[in-house]
Amino acid sequence: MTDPVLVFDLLLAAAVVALAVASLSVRDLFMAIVLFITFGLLSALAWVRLSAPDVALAEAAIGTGVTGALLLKTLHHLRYVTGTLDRDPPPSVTPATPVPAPVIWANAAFCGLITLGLAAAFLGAPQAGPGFDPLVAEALPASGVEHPVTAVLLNFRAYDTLMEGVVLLAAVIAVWQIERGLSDAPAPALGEIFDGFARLTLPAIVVVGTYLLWKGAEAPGGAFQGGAVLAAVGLLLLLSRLYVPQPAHRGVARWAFVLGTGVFAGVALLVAGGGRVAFEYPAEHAKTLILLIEALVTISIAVTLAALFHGREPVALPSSGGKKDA
Amino acid sequence: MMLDPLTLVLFAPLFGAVAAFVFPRAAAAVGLGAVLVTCGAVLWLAQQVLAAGAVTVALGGWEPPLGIALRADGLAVAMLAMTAVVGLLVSASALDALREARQQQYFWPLWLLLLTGMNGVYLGTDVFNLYVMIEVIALAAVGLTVLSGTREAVRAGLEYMYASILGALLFLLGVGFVYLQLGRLDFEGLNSAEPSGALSAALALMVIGLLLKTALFPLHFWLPAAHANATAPASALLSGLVVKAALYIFLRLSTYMPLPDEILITLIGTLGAGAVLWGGVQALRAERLKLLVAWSTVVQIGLIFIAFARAGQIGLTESWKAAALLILAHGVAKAAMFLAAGRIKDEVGHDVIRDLDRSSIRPTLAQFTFALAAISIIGLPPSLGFIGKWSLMEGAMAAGYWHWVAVTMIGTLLSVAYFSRVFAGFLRFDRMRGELAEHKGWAVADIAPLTLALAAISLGLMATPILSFLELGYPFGATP
Amino acid sequence: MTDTLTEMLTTLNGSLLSDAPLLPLFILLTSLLASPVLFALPESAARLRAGINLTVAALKVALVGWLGIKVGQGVVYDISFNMLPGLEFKLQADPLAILFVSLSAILWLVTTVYSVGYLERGPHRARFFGFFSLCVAATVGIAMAGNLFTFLIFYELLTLATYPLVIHKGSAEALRAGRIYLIYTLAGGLVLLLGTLGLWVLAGTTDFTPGGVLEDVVAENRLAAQALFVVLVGALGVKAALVPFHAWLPTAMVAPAPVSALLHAVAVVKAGAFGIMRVVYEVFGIETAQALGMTAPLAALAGVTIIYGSLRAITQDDIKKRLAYSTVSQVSYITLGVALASPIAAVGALAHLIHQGLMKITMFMAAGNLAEGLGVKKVSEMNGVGRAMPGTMLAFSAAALAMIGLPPLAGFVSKWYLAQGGLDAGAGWVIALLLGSSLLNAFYFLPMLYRAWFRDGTIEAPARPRIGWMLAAPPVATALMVLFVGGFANAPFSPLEWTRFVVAIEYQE
Amino acid sequence: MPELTPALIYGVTGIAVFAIGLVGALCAQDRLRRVLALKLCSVGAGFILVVAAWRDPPDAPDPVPHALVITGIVVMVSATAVALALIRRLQSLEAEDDA
Repeated sequence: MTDPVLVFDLLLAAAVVALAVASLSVRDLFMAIVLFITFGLLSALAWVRLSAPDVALAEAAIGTGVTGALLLKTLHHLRYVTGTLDRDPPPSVTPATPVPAPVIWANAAFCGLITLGLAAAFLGAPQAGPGFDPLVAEALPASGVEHPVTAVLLNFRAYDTLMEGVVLLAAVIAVWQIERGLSDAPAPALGEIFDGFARLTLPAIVVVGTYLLWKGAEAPGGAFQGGAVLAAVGLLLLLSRLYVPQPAHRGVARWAFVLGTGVFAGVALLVAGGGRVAFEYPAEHAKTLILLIEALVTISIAVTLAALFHGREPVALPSSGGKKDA
Repeated sequence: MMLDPLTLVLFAPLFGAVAAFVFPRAAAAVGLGAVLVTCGAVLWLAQQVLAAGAVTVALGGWEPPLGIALRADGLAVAMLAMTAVVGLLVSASALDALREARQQQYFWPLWLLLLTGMNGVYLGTDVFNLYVMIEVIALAAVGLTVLSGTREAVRAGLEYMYASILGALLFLLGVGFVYLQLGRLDFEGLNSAEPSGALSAALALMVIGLLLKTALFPLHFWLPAAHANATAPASALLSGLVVKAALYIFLRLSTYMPLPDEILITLIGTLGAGAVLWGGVQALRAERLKLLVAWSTVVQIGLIFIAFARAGQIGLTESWKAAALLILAHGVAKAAMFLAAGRIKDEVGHDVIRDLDRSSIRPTLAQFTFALAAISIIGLPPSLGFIGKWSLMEGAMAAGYWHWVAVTMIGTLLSVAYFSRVFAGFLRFDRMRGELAEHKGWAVADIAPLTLALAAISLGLMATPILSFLELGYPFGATP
Repeated sequence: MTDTLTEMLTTLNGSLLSDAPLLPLFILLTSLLASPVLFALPESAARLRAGINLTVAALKVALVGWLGIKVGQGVVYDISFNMLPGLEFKLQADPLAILFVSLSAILWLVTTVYSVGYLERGPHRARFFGFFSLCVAATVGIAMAGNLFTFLIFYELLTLATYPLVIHKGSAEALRAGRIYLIYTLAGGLVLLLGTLGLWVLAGTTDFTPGGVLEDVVAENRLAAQALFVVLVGALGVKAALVPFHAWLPTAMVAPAPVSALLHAVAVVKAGAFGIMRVVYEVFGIETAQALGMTAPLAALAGVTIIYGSLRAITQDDIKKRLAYSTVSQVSYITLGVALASPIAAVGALAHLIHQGLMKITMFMAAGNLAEGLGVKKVSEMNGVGRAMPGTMLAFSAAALAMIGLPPLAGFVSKWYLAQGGLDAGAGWVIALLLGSSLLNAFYFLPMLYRAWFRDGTIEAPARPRIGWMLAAPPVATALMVLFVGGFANAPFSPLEWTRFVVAIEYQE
Repeated sequence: MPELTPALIYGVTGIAVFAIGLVGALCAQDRLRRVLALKLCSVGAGFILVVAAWRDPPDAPDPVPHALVITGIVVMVSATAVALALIRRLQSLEAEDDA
């Protein structure tokens, strides 16, 4: 117990749990989201502590950053639609329907059961059990990249990563499909000062994102983190109204969404042959191919995340917004 | 480039989805083409499995546990085939059923992504990969649920989304525990693992997640509204195919990680019985046709779990066959039934059961299709549903589990009762407003559901070859 | 080379034509394949529909005749394939099957003619004839089922095919009757499924074999065998309208006349009675059943049903309802004959399977004619109808007298053998029962005849009844058959002769 | 009492966070808050996987779980985006109906 790092661990853990509880119990939704973002950043910190910088980066950028932005945007939209945007303190936005007591009890029992199972499973599991590390270390030289996480993501388990791209694609298609003909709530806009700030920071962020992507081959960083950072560019562009999606841009946007997945899948298929199976990159081209895929996937992720933030498909709305669509 | 059918089964719908999304105007043509190619690939794969038993491909040339392998055995190919054929016919009917260009434009990419996800599940041998696949399925399925855009559909879609995310997260946590315990994620590793309490807990987590996704009572709460409010082709896909993916993972997992004891099996069977009874009562009370059909899905899921739990004396090595037969039967028949219900709703203009007999328009062929599908779902001979039910009851009876036989029989009677409510609406003529419109059969849109319904019935005659096909590659045998 | 080819062709020719091993399947397929065609025909194609119906029905009679001759010569037909491992779908044409299949083929032809006339301008004719055809296919399947599993398949098909016929009118009353019908018969079907499963699990086979398949099981587990008997006979008793499972039959009277005729004479109740026969003779074996102590209670139940049905018939004013209760009573004669466990009674039972069909179909068609031609639906309205529709009423009278058991008509023959069998089995009470029943039969049929012939009409009889030959001829034809099978009972190929042939097999003499 | 290690501390943290999220997901009435709760669950699951990769001494952690968590994060943001889109759409539809 004297180890100062352990004390830090305990404090961090306590803070994470406390923030989790707080973000669910605080009345004001805006506060809840802010608390959640703090929670996410502290979790990322904990993961850095557990020597998982890639994961921490992804959680901070995507799990917390993009998710937080999405939540805030949605909250803004809800307040706009219900006409409670300017009220202070803001009332709860969804009508609370009372839940019958038996259901609550059943839910509580369900939660208890699962938590018990969790605790039992965790305490029963070996600490630092067996793992892939020796296998990965052995196969790493043949993977074409030096950083093990990137090797796992884009070579050993490239199939998973491809499907992850498919999930993103499914999400953006679903979102476009869901939010049609919405009454056009104005996107939350930034002030003028922030506008200028955005202009200044954008190029810097682009550079950082590209760097992360490049570094992904040998050090923490990679397509997802890079994509997330580039997506931040998109978010800023949208928020500052420097870019307003137009119906005419839809075609390009579609291509951008599918670019990463399409090329990834195409390469996976094309390399097959001559005794090789799908995803089996020829050793001499492995690095090139992986970098190519990573770059395109990064672009797709960035555009997709930005589109997910923007929400509805940019269609020409009837001039009197809020009309019921047929 | 050298193709193998395993990869093609996965990539054909994926490329189809990409193309259908990028070229929205050609979405229907692209989509139908992709589904056709998938059918061909499944056929090719079936041929290989018939010739050589299970087929395996280690993707990227990395053998598990480091890499991910795809594996096709009899059971997997049977599921793929069911999905492809049902999918093809539902696709055909979607050409007519979805009239808005916008619906067409989004239906195809979403449905093809769904198909990618399902094919991935049937071929998958890695639990984390299965997690990603069920998420692909979940997002595409939610998109399809809300395709109609009505308030009820969106509300149901949201509930579905919550349940889906939660189920997937429980599954993911279970995967985490498996990794913590074993340090690997492939089926092979699970199979060779020493049974332990922690592993059982991990399995339990995954199973709960899957039960939530497949809507076993009492985790079925999200299903009826979601399936009842979607457009007809979407309902057919959701009810006929989507719930089967989680069921299939459950079947697979329980082989590789045998359920720890008899009590758990009994519990699952009891939940199945609960589904059969509760779902049956709710179906009796349902006011709308599609809602009734959706509740009947809850009942059928329960029945499949009873089939699974009844175990017989030889345990899972025997009982999975009855479960698999019921899964296939339900997939085909329920798709037919939802499509037919959609056609009836289209023609009559509503689907309120008690007012069906007031309509002077009687879509005869759709009604006939509905009745044929009901024959398989009730489990009357010679349908595949009957064969499945027979296998279930035979096993239960041989093992002396009379209570499971009794539950099955009660469930069957309930299903007769709730379906006969619908038939009365079809066949009563003295409450009609106005003259009976002349026989309006033979609409082209009726052909797809009719084909499915006839298949559900006639497949019962082919049960023996189906069973021997299912056993190819020893999916659940002594040498997995 | 040419020789081999010729030889092959000869063999093929021989197997296809002279032996035609698939003949039972063809007979089944005639009506099974006609059904979708009939469904698909547009409502207006009445002539084409009638043509197809009659052609197929006539073809079936011819095929059945051929089959009968072949079986009489000792040819064995057996078609089977595996539905589940070890569990076969099996068609066979044993003499018992021939008996039932001939009845259904001939009466289908007659009823088809009648239905075409009856439904001339009615609604939903495509649907009607489609299901009608399916219903006959099911009956043929029941007749030729080679094991209980196959029997079950067709038994359920019969339920499904008759339901739309019962509710054909689409009125609230028809639907209520249909619901009762469906609940009774599907529940019965479910219990039969249970019994079939039980048989499969206990005996490892569901084959119909003269002498039964359960000897070993009885030795091992008597109680299970007894339970199985109760389950199977109870399930079949629903369709056979044994008390207390008979309630659906009188309500099902709302069906159109040809449907009622078919239901009572060939299809549903007969399927139940025929099933009881198969189960007692060929699943248990008559000796095993007797040894289990199950035949006596069954005979008693049949006796109760006979008396109960007759008593209820007396109080009915609705003609069809009275006929329906009469069916409840008459069909149990068959069960009685089976349960008496005497070869002579068995002859009576089998003969009655045919005779009752001929008599009852005549009466239902005649009743339909009365309703169609004169609007007479009640016994109390029957005054003087004999003069208005003499042909129909002559047929009706012949059938009624035969039912009562007037020698030498059909009913007399079966009752005679039943009584003889009762004596043979040492059950003297059967004589009393038969006498009592005949008396009751007279009690409810004679007043109808009296009113028809000897009372003056209260209704103004139209100059010419509004029925065509397609309605008038069929009851007359079946009435003639009633006369024939009674009068020439001992002629070769008469039902009675064939019955003796069957009984010799079942009793393994 | 097991030895207090970072793995234990953060493992228990992960379970606690998951449990809190679970309660929220099942019992919260506000739609947005339920999404938040589900996101907490996902972070909890992430903790377990990261802990599974943790090695002592911490120089060479297992990269596979890290890759899995990254995949999980991306999957979760997709699901969240869809859920939020549904919430926005539903709110608009309800507002239209009320109007």
